[in-house]
Amino acid sequence: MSFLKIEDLHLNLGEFFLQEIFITLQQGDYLAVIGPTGAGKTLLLESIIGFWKPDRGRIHLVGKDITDELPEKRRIGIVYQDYALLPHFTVYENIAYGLKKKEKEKKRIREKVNRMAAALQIDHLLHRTPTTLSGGEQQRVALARALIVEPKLLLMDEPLSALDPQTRREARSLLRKIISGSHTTVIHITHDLDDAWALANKVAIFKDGKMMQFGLLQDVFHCPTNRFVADFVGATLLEGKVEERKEGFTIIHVDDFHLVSLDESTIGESVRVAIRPENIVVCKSIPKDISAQNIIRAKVEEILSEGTTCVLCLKANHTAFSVFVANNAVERLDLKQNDAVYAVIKASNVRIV
Amino acid sequence: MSFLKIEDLHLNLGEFFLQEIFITLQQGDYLAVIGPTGAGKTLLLESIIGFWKPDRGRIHLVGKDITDELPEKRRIGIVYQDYALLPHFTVYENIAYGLKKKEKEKKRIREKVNRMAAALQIDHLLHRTPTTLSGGEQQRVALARALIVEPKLLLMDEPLSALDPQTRREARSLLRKIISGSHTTVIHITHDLDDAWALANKVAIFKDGKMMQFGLLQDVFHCPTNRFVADFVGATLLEGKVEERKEGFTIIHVDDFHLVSLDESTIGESVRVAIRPENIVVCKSIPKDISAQNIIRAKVEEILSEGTTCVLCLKANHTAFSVFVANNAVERLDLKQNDAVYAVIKASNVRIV
Amino acid sequence: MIFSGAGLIKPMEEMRHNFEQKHNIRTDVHYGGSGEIFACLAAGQPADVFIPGAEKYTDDALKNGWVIKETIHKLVLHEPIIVVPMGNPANVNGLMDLTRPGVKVAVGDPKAPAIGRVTKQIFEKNGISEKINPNITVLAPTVNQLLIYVALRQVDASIIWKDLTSWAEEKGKLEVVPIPKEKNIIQTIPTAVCTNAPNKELAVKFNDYIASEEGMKIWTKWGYEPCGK
Amino acid sequence: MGIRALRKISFFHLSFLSVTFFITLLLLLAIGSLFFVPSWEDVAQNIWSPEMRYSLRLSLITGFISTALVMLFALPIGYALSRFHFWGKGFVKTITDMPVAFPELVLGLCLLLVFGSTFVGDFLNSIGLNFVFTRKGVAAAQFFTALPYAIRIMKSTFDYIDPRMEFISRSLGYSQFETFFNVSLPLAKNGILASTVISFARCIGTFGTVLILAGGSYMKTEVLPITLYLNISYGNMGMALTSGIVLMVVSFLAIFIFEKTEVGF
Amino acid sequence: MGIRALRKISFFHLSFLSVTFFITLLLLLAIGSLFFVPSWEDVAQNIWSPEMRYSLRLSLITGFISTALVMLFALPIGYALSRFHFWGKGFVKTITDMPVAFPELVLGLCLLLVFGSTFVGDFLNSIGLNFVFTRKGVAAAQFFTALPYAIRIMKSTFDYIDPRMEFISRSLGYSQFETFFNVSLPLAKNGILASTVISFARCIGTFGTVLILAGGSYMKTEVLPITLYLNISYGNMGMALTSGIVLMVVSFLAIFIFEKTEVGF
Ligand SMILES: Nc1ncnc2c1ncn2[C@@H]1O[C@H](COP(=O)(O)OP(=O)(O)OP(=O)(O)O)[C@@H](O)[C@H]1O
Ligand SMILES: Nc1ncnc2c1ncn2[C@@H]1O[C@H](COP(=O)(O)OP(=O)(O)OP(=O)(O)O)[C@@H](O)[C@H]1O
Ligand SMILES: [Mg+2]
Ligand SMILES: [Mg+2]
Repeated sequence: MSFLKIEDLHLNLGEFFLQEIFITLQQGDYLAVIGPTGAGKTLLLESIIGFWKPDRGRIHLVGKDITDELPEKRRIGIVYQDYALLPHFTVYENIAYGLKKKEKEKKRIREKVNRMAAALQIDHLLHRTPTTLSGGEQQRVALARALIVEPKLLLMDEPLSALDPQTRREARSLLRKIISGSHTTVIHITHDLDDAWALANKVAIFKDGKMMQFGLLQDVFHCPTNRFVADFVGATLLEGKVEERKEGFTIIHVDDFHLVSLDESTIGESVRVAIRPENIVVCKSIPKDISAQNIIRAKVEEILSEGTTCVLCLKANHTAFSVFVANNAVERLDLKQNDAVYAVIKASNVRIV
Repeated sequence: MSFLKIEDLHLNLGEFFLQEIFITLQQGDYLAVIGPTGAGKTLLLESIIGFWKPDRGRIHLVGKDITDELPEKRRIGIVYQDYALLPHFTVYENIAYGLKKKEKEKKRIREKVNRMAAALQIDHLLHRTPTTLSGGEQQRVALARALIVEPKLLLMDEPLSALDPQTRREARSLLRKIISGSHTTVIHITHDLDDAWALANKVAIFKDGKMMQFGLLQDVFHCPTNRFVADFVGATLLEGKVEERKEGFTIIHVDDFHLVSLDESTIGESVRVAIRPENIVVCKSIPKDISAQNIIRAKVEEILSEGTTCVLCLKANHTAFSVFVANNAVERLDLKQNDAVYAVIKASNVRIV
Repeated sequence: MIFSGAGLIKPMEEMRHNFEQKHNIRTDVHYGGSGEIFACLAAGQPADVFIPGAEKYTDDALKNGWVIKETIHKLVLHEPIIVVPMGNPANVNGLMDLTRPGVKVAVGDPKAPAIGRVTKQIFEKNGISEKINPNITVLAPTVNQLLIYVALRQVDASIIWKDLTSWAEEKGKLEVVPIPKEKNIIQTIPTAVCTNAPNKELAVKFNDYIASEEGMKIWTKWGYEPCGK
Repeated sequence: MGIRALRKISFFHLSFLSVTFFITLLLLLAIGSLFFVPSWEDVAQNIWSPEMRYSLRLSLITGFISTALVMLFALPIGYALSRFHFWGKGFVKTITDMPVAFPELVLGLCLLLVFGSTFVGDFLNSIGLNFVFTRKGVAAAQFFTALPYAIRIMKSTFDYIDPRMEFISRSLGYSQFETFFNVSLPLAKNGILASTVISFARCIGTFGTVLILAGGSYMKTEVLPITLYLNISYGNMGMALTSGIVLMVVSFLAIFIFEKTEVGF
Repeated sequence: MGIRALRKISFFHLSFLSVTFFITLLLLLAIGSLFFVPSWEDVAQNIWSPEMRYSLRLSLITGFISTALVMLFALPIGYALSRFHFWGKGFVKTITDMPVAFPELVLGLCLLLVFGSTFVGDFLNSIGLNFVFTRKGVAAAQFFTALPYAIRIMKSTFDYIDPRMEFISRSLGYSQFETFFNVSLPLAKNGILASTVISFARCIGTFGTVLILAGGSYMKTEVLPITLYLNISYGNMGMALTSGIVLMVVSFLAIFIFEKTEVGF
């Protein structure tokens, strides 16, 4: 039996429709929901928690239909995008509020709150009221409030967005620890793909109220099923035709070159293959003693610098794809625009979608 | 004459002190303010705009002391961390509100608002009220409201935090365009170092109410003056002693090896050198025909994967430092823990601070 | 349950007390302005005895069939007098002075409080209704207002009941200018038993008691003049 | 509310709604019972009498004028009490609340003492503002009766409005006055509505204050509550109750129309 | 407010403050002038009379009880009117506002008609709740006089509270009742304060309603406004004004203490 099952959810808000959402999660799953702003991610969360009544579709939690259940009966934890701390409570009371409902012993409440606050480095703020906190502090209070009740299902709406990279890394590892310890099932909305990489095992991609793809992290990131998802997760999607199959390899004809993949397919079929930019290695000369099956000659069209990393836009005849490298690599290879390079891709990284 | 001059600003909030802030900006400067959460970044902004009255220190704008000026006389634009949209106005009215004060002609207001909204992709939301918007939509409305009045000084508190990577990139280039066009001076608080890289020419780093370092972007990121800043911007800081100077090179003895730097120093002096992790190239064998002066033998202590990138923790005898590479590089070099590698660093990237 | 005009509270309280002792029962007296207790009757509130401040109310009640005609007794006299603020700023010494131009006079509305009708009649009797009209600053619906206006020096003169003046006179707020008997019209305070009295027997007893010799003694004690004969 | 939240009928809803309907029913019964005392011909006939028309008109005119004045004063005062810190604020708050506690008679007396023959009264007289025994006095009496309510409600309303919203408007270059009109007032809409409803109702309903200050003279300073009282004194219950019914109908219509304009946030 | 914002004295501040102080001064003058009408011996003597002590005690007791009851009803009703959508809501809002517009005499008559000899009255009588001409009636009269104000203020207050705050409490497992007590009420603090102040003041100050429903029985249903009225009616203005002054002092103290408990957000 699945833990959470969302079946054909529809929500009509006049100008915006959330439609045909099907999500099934097992206990312990960690789902990252990503998508451009205004895609309906928050609305999905608010539907699950019971803030909105769906126009169609049912939501089942542990086999029970909770679509019409009162919010207080659902026992779902939530971290809101705008924190939504209770302004008349102190930070301590905010964190302890949910706990008090489950745990009657004062001392144990105090202990737990202190432990959680210390882990999130907000223990010096416990006596303050939320309005005097900075953005990141408020966000961690909201996180603590949701985590401390150890809900079976935890929904988080960009819970780390206001944190600096260091605090965010710490919060991530704390999240991982707590969640794996208590077998919590999590739905985590994020704009930071690193959050997804670091925490999630499943990913759902939203756009304009529709779910574009839902599946295991590896599948979605490596085998995006359509151009939007590919672009969004930064993968390159190429159209091709299966030409040959031999020794477990599938050889695909793509525009101007051939690709070798480990995925199976039938000869003659039109397929799409996905390649992640960080799985492509760029060399200036044909590398020796390398196990990769694909070596493609290409030209550097553009070098986009993004802080400490770079995206190389390459073009092999008419096919464009991008490669992701650290700045140092550009320097080391002494890459310049219009240089000729070789893109090296392992067969296992060429995925038929 | 400097455009903005903050002199010895102090703000005492009982539990939190903002102290000894000195900032000088020229017209057209773009200052990125970074620092861990709760460092006092927002308070700095709120002091400049006039929400808080400083306990000590003065703020000068274009030579005029504005410390005691009424907020409406300062003409400073601001994007708040929590957007602070006016709930009784539509999106259109929110964006047009500040403009109406300057521009009387209805038609021109409408034109300008439409253009700005289109650039930020919120033109389909103009008739809505802010409460019905998603987080990222609200943020873009706040951004539009501040940008449209073309203030001489623009303060922005994490203005891109709620946007997905794609929209964020677009917003950045929009920002760059508008700001360079109107010679706006900007103070931009961010947690995303990429924002700083992409936009800023100056950086200020805050911690616990104090400004740890302030200077040009390159200086701060490449020559952090203390460990905290180094850690925060991800650079490695090493202690050493200047042993020799020849041909414009400074040779520094660091613990177990020597480093060659282009920066000047006097022999015998104890110095600290900073190296950015993306400026270190890792090879498995001593590379040939390379112009870099520093080649250090080291051992791979740990490989930390972060989504599409990796941090390699290296150790040369007793000195630890880290290197930043894309995932593909790890794969290409077939790096494993405890492998012996060579770290290659250009002399120009070894900075004496 | 007795409905009584609020101005009669002092003697009423004493008589009620005595009556309770004598018959060993409890009574309730509900005080209010004559108009208000009349309105309570009109609202159908059961009452036993009805003692308003002027005959007019009893007459009206009789017309509506709320009181029993046979039980109407006239109790005590109610004497109108002229009151002026302390020091008599307009130098009013008699009815005729009220007609002097510039004298501000407050009188009761001729149709509303009992004093209003009486005042009008006095003016008519003395043939000054016409001349006084320009001087009338305010037509008040309640007699209390008249007292207040004079005591607070808002008008130069007014005509009110004599029994209302004791405190203000004593405290030096106002002066009394009596109206000679022949020019005056003296009213009486009536009592009557209500038609739908819940305790008709006792009601009749109380009604008689306050009109009796013994009752009259108490009225006199509080400065009222019996009208009996 | 604009939000279409999940609404499963719960015990909570039921209990709160039943309290609401219980009180509504009780009030309805109380209000309605007055309708059945006078006969209908009586009402029909009285309603077109010149006296009734006069007092209805005066009630409406003075009611509107004094409500407008009340709001004109209550808005800045409520705002000042909510936002500014000044010496003696606690005292000012108490003084502006106090008149609510006064029986109308007392408030009337107080106003009479001030506007009567003191220097204030004399001064006002000299600029043509004579409040004693005049129609202006009716409006003045209503004004002071309703003002304390309006101030208190507006203060409490402004307390609930985030001062940062105002600050934002100022940082966009609007002066404090402009901000007050552009931001504070629109955000206080619901509170302004509440205090306008209460002020208007209080204005047309007040009797004692008007009676003492303005005199309550027949067809001169006669507003509906005075008509009611006068006619009770005349023994003319029909007319009295008719004016009561007119008052009810007027207030029902006024309040109903007002409440319809309400908006959610 | 907790915030220590920049405060440069501006024309805006000055103008709003001067309106505030102007009205305060006027009210102060009005209130104060009453103190100078009676002589001090008179007041001193009257203040200790058994009648005064009785009516002061009764005023306080009934005032507190009815204020408590008013709030007990106004909170759920105000909440229901603000949060729930139900059929006939506009009508209910209007009906609960209406009594504000009634002259006290009319409201008293309405209550007398309902609690008098109708089935409602008979039913209440049978369970020992007799409101006509009793001390219970005093509280009942005060209750119905003050309730409409309290409901209206509470509705407007709840309008300003973000329903999401309540939703959060519910999502943490608290029932709607618990949420109401843990979140809605504390957030409505300032509004509750405003309506309590107004209710209490209205309760101890109302005269006409009490007079008609509970009757002005000497030393029985005699509250301070009734003392005032009865004494004026037989010309004892000294006693009347003393009770007026006592009423002022009581309301001043009560309101002052109440207002001191106020908190900012
Ligand atoms: N009450 C509402 N009425 C109408 N439209 C709404 C309402 N609430 C949200 N929307 C619209 O629904 C869309 C999805 O909103 P949602 O908050 O789910 O976006 P999101 O995916 O969470 O975006 P973000 O990443 O910016 O937070 C938005 O375009 C928004 O404008
Ligand atoms: N009104 C206040 N009273 C007391 N302390 C306050 C108040 N406002 C902010 N602080 C404290 O000052 C510190 C700095 O706050 P600030 O909002 O400037 O942080 P920040 O650098 O913007 O952090 P973030 O990145 O999380 O937004 C915080 O620790 C906060 O708790
Ligand atoms: Mg969202
Ligand atoms: Mg901040």
